[in-house]
Amino acid sequence: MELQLTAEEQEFRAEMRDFFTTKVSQEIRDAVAAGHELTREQIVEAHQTLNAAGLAVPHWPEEWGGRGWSQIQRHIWNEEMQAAAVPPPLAFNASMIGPVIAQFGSQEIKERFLAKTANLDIWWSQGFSEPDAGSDLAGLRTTAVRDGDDWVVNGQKTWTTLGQYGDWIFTLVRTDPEVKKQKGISMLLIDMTSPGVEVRPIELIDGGHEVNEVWFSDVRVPGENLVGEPGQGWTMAKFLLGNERVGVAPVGSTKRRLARAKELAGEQAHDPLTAARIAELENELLALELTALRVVAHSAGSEPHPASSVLKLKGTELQQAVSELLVDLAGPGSLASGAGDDSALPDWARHATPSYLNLRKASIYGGSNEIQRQIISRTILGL
Amino acid sequence: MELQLTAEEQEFRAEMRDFFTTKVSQEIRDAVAAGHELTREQIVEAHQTLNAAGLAVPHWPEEWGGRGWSQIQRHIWNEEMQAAAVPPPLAFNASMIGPVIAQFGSQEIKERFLAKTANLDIWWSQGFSEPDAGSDLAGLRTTAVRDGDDWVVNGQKTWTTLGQYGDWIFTLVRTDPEVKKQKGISMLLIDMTSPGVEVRPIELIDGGHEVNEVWFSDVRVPGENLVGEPGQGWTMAKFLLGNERVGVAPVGSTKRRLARAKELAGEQAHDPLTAARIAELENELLALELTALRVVAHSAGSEPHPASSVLKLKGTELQQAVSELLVDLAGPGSLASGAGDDSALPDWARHATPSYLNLRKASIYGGSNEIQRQIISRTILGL
Amino acid sequence: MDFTYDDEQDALRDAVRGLVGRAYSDFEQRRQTTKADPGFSEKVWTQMAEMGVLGLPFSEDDGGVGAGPVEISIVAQELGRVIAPEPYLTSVVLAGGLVSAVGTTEQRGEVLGALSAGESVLALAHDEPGSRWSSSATAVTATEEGGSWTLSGVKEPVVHGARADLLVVSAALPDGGTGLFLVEGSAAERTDYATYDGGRAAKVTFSGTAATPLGEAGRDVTASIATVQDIGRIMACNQAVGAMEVALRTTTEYLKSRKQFGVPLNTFQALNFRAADMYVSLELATSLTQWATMVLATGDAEATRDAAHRASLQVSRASRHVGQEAIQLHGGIGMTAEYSVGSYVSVLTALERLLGDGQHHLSALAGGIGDYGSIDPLP
Amino acid sequence: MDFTYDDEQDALRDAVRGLVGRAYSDFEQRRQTTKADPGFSEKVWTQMAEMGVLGLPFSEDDGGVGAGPVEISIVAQELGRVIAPEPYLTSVVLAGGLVSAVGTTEQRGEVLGALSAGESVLALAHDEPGSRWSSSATAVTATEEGGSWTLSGVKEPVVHGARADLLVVSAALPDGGTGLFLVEGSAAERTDYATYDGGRAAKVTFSGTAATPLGEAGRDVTASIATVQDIGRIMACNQAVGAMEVALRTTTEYLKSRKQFGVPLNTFQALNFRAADMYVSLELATSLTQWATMVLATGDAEATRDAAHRASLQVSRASRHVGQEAIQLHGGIGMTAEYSVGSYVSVLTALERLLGDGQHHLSALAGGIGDYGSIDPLP
Repeated sequence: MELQLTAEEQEFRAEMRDFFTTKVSQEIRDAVAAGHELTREQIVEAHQTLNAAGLAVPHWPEEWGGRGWSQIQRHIWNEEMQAAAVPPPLAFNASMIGPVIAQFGSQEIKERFLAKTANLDIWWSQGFSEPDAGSDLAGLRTTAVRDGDDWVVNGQKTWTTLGQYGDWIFTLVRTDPEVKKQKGISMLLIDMTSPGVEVRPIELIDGGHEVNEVWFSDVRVPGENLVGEPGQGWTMAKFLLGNERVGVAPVGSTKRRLARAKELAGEQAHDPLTAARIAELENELLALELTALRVVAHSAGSEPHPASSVLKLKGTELQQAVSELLVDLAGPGSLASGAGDDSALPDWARHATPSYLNLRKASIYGGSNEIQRQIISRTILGL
Repeated sequence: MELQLTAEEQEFRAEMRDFFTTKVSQEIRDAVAAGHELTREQIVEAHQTLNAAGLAVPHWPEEWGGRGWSQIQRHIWNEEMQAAAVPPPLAFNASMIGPVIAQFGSQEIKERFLAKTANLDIWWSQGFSEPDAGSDLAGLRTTAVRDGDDWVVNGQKTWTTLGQYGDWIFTLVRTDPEVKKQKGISMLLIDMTSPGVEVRPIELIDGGHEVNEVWFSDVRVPGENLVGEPGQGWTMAKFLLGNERVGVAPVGSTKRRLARAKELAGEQAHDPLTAARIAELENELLALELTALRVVAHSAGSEPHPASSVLKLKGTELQQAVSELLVDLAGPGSLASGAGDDSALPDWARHATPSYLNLRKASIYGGSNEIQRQIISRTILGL
Repeated sequence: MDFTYDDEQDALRDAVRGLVGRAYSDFEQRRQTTKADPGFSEKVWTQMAEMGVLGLPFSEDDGGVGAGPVEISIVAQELGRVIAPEPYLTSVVLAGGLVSAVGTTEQRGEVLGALSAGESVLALAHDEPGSRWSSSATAVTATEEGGSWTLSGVKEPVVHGARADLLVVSAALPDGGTGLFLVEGSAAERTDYATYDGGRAAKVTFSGTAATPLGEAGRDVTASIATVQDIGRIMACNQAVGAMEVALRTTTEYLKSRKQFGVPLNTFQALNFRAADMYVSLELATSLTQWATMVLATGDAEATRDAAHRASLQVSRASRHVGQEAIQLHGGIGMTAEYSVGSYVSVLTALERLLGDGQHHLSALAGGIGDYGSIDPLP
Repeated sequence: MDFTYDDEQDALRDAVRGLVGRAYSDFEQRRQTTKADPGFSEKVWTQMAEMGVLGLPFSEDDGGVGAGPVEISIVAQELGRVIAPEPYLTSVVLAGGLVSAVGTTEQRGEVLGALSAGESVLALAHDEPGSRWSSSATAVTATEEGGSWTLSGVKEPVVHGARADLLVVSAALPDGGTGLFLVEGSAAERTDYATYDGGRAAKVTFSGTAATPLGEAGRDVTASIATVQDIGRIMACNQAVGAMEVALRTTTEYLKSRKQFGVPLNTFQALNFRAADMYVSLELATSLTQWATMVLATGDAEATRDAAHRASLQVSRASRHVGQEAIQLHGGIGMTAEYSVGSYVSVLTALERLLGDGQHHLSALAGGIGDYGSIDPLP
């Protein structure tokens, strides 16, 4: 039991803090801090700034750009990045398909994709969810049928975040309808410029367009674009979703937003009920951060610690609670969500409610909080 | 839509208020207000005071002492009684077996029991729950086997509240093990002085002895003590538990306790967090009271309004929340639960925690809050 | 004490439900209406006028119908059920309510007559940047010169301020206090924009803009503003109750019909129990809202103030609970603009911010707990 | 940064778990022990002394073992797991801690040596009727005459005050501030009674009772009392974490084994999800408690104050949540004194009231939110 970081860890932290606060575009970081949507160009620029310094995919195998860091180093990297309002490396590339290819792909497919994936030269989209599958991912219906060397894909994916920017999409497809549903699923990489791929925007309740439907009509995909073996898709999906969950408690960014809320609160921070609400949120966030550190310390290998479900569950609840606090601080001015920069109301107050509404998704996507409770009660509590 | 009570209702309310605050023993009312346990004698005295004035069983059929009141009159009666810290008529008599006998019993059994039940000349105990049945009441195992004119009863009941004071016990017993479980149940009245009846106290976590186990070993019960027909027990139980739920939101007594908490809070009531907590509780209690009035207004006949589950659920939550508030107001002095009257700490502070612990039962007994949620989701929401 | 509606009230409900139901019970119609300016249907507004709904609160002498709070609450509930985008609350209840409360006989007849007839849309320009549901104005000031009044300063957000034919504007008076003024919509500088609930609001700038005092010139009407805000709060609660009722029903229907893991969602007890808790929140909020409406009908302003705080607090808690759970129990589809439930949540969120959020009302109530022992809801 | 225990610490845990497990892992033994006076087992106390556990916090010069907060926290967790009734927290951590903090060399050697050896039970007489976890004394006053000190006034509740051989008493000093005094237990008038958590407490009355100043006579030691209270808070959190862990495990085992409606209770998803939420509360509370223990180990009193508030707040929330749900998920049996889980809830309830409830700590934290931007847990 030791609170202190080692001298090396402290040095590492200082290094990260310095990089994130001085080397990443201030304009982009200001946009993140203000809660604005980033453009594709901004996301690519920030990602490539990180990758150039070896900070985009530090958790990958070292031969593909990884850094061989300890868990605590990864944690510090992540927290400092979030604290500095640096947009994290695009998750579809860095946390999802990259690690899957590195773990399950052939040497040929690794060489073809990993460097470009690390540098966001290819923008990946995720093609997992389907309209009738929701939390029951294994019930997916998009089919890939072998035709010569190719696969012919038909079906529909949905909730494809930022799919409008995607160059390629990694998909779970049903390649064998005869076997148990999990066993007939494969992981197929599809060029989104292929004929028959169509991306349709979904408008969300905050008025934004961050998610999409992706339709596949007789899309021909070369056989070499299958990752691993046919039928291995479910294993890869579990591996990938496990990765997703570990980094999913957005502690650093929520802390940053809460600290900002205190500044923005002005006089309201002296109201005892508001002050108590902030203090309680800060305390829960601290408890969450410390829990993340405990989970990090106990995580071994690539299997996610079961307690990472706690991080997802509580992390999204607190993320949502802070966004709700901001709406309340904004008061009547929060109605003016569509006002432009000539508004007499501050930017943050106008953005507060769309952000609050948008973040209702946090407890649904990436394994809903009901799924997390299920994991906790089954895996941890044995119920 | 009309807020005002009619002139008659206002007069009725004044009459009730006057009676409860002047005609019922002040000593008993003080004990109730202080949250002390009442003796058997005190409960009987208060009950008989009410019955002498026709206020113990107003909801019974008029020929057996009922008053033919409107629902709103019954509501006023109940609220004024609680507000005045008058112990309500013993529920086992007034709300449970009395109405069952009046509804289902033969003329003979009515004449034998109803007047004495109304006047608490007979103290009834309830013999429903069993150790292995819990919320699954229909799974009960106590058997009554016909032997000549008698029934011979064997088995065990539990959670028999104030069973130590009981003269008679009304029981659900299995008279036919061959049929579907609900259909083999009958309602049998048993003299607790019969050979083979044994009452064993159960100590609760607050140190009190209000509940008991009741054991039956070859207890002979005359055939005439069966209410209605064999196999009709489940119908009667549902009738009875429905009655139980209607009056089960203890709005008046919780309001009284909350008002008392404000007095006892002293300086602490000026703490903004405490004041907000009290204001929020008051508001929820008001909402609950108004909901009770709405339910009352829409209740027809003897079937409980399904929304009465809301009353039980929220009513017990608020009852518990007010008891928790009192512990918090009592602070470190609340530890002194076993101190006598020579303590330097006030009586209410010493009683706060046992009362809080005891009231954890409120959301378990009489149809747990999980059962209430089940009723709401099934019966009201159709889920 | 009676929580039931009489036959005439039931008939009113049926009529309003029929009207707005035809317009919006298909959610896509509501969505298309809010996408296009002015964010509501002029046709529905006219129909409401024809039905007499817009004139409900105003006396017959003023061109209205002279109905009571219960009738208005029925309209609010029905508008809430389909989250109708028409500015009933802001134009009729608030702006119209203030004209009714402080206008001269002549002003009342003219303005309320046109409002009741659907010929003139009113907006209340009261909120100012940084203000939090106050009853007074500070950022917009009124100046008198030779019997003529002008206004200067910015009001924002002004709900449907750009569409409004006539603005009811609060302003700080030269000798202190807050006055109300009428300004032709076109006389002010207005920047229109959409709000997240599907409505519209505007920044309204006055720069020495000519204005007509509402009622007696120079009189402080802060108390009247506060009273009308209380009425608005109670009607907002009724609207929210209608919206929550449908949000819950939509959710339970979804739970019954949507399958996951091969079974309907209502196979999962944890979800059903959460729906049950939503029902509890809704019932409690409904009770307090109906009660507050009846308190308002007694005409006691002080009791109405208290009741408005109480209903608003309970509805705030319920709106957040029911709204957040409605989306969560739907899952992803609840996040989309094409499906109804998210818009219900947006509207509930906006309704709470219009006239004071839960904490605003809780603070007011917490300050008064020492003034009484317990609350008796029946006078 | 390291959240793991080293081998020696694991060995200490095993030893303590073995000792108190033998005594109390059968809950009936705990129940019988708390029923009979003095409410704990003198035998277990002696065994704890023999194992060196009672002397853990004190320096070897003072007859102790000289271990750190982490070791003491391990003991507290293990006592919490079986809700051992021995007065470790009040006698060793609090009363002993104050002797260690302010006593003279001679007093430390004498008092702490006997305490460590299990020969003398200490009690801290600090709470006064009406006080709320203050660090100072007002109701009991100290008077000096010719170099001799006497105390007057009432302390209540004094945990295990009647059994204590020696009382550490706080008192208002003649020249202001609060001093500490040693008083032979038998020299005070003591009324013993049971407390709802199975323990004992006393009203202790001083009537010109002779007392020995602890440390320098007449010195204000309010700050030392506050510091030792913070240490006590962190150890109370550790004890609560141990108790919650077992309360949760007892609950999940019950859900797995108990049948209703013909199936085990863990067939019901709503119950399982609530157990999952209990786990979340427990994990968060555990994290903050372990962190606070490490902050304490750094020796920074100001940081420890803050950490004690934070851990106490989180543990308060968790204790109520886990405790209340543990009974509810059990149903009726959870209400009975014969079954363990209710006693766990009683102990959790008492632990929170010993040194400050959640709101007490929240208020302290809320007052300081303006002093920093965000919290960095790693120095």
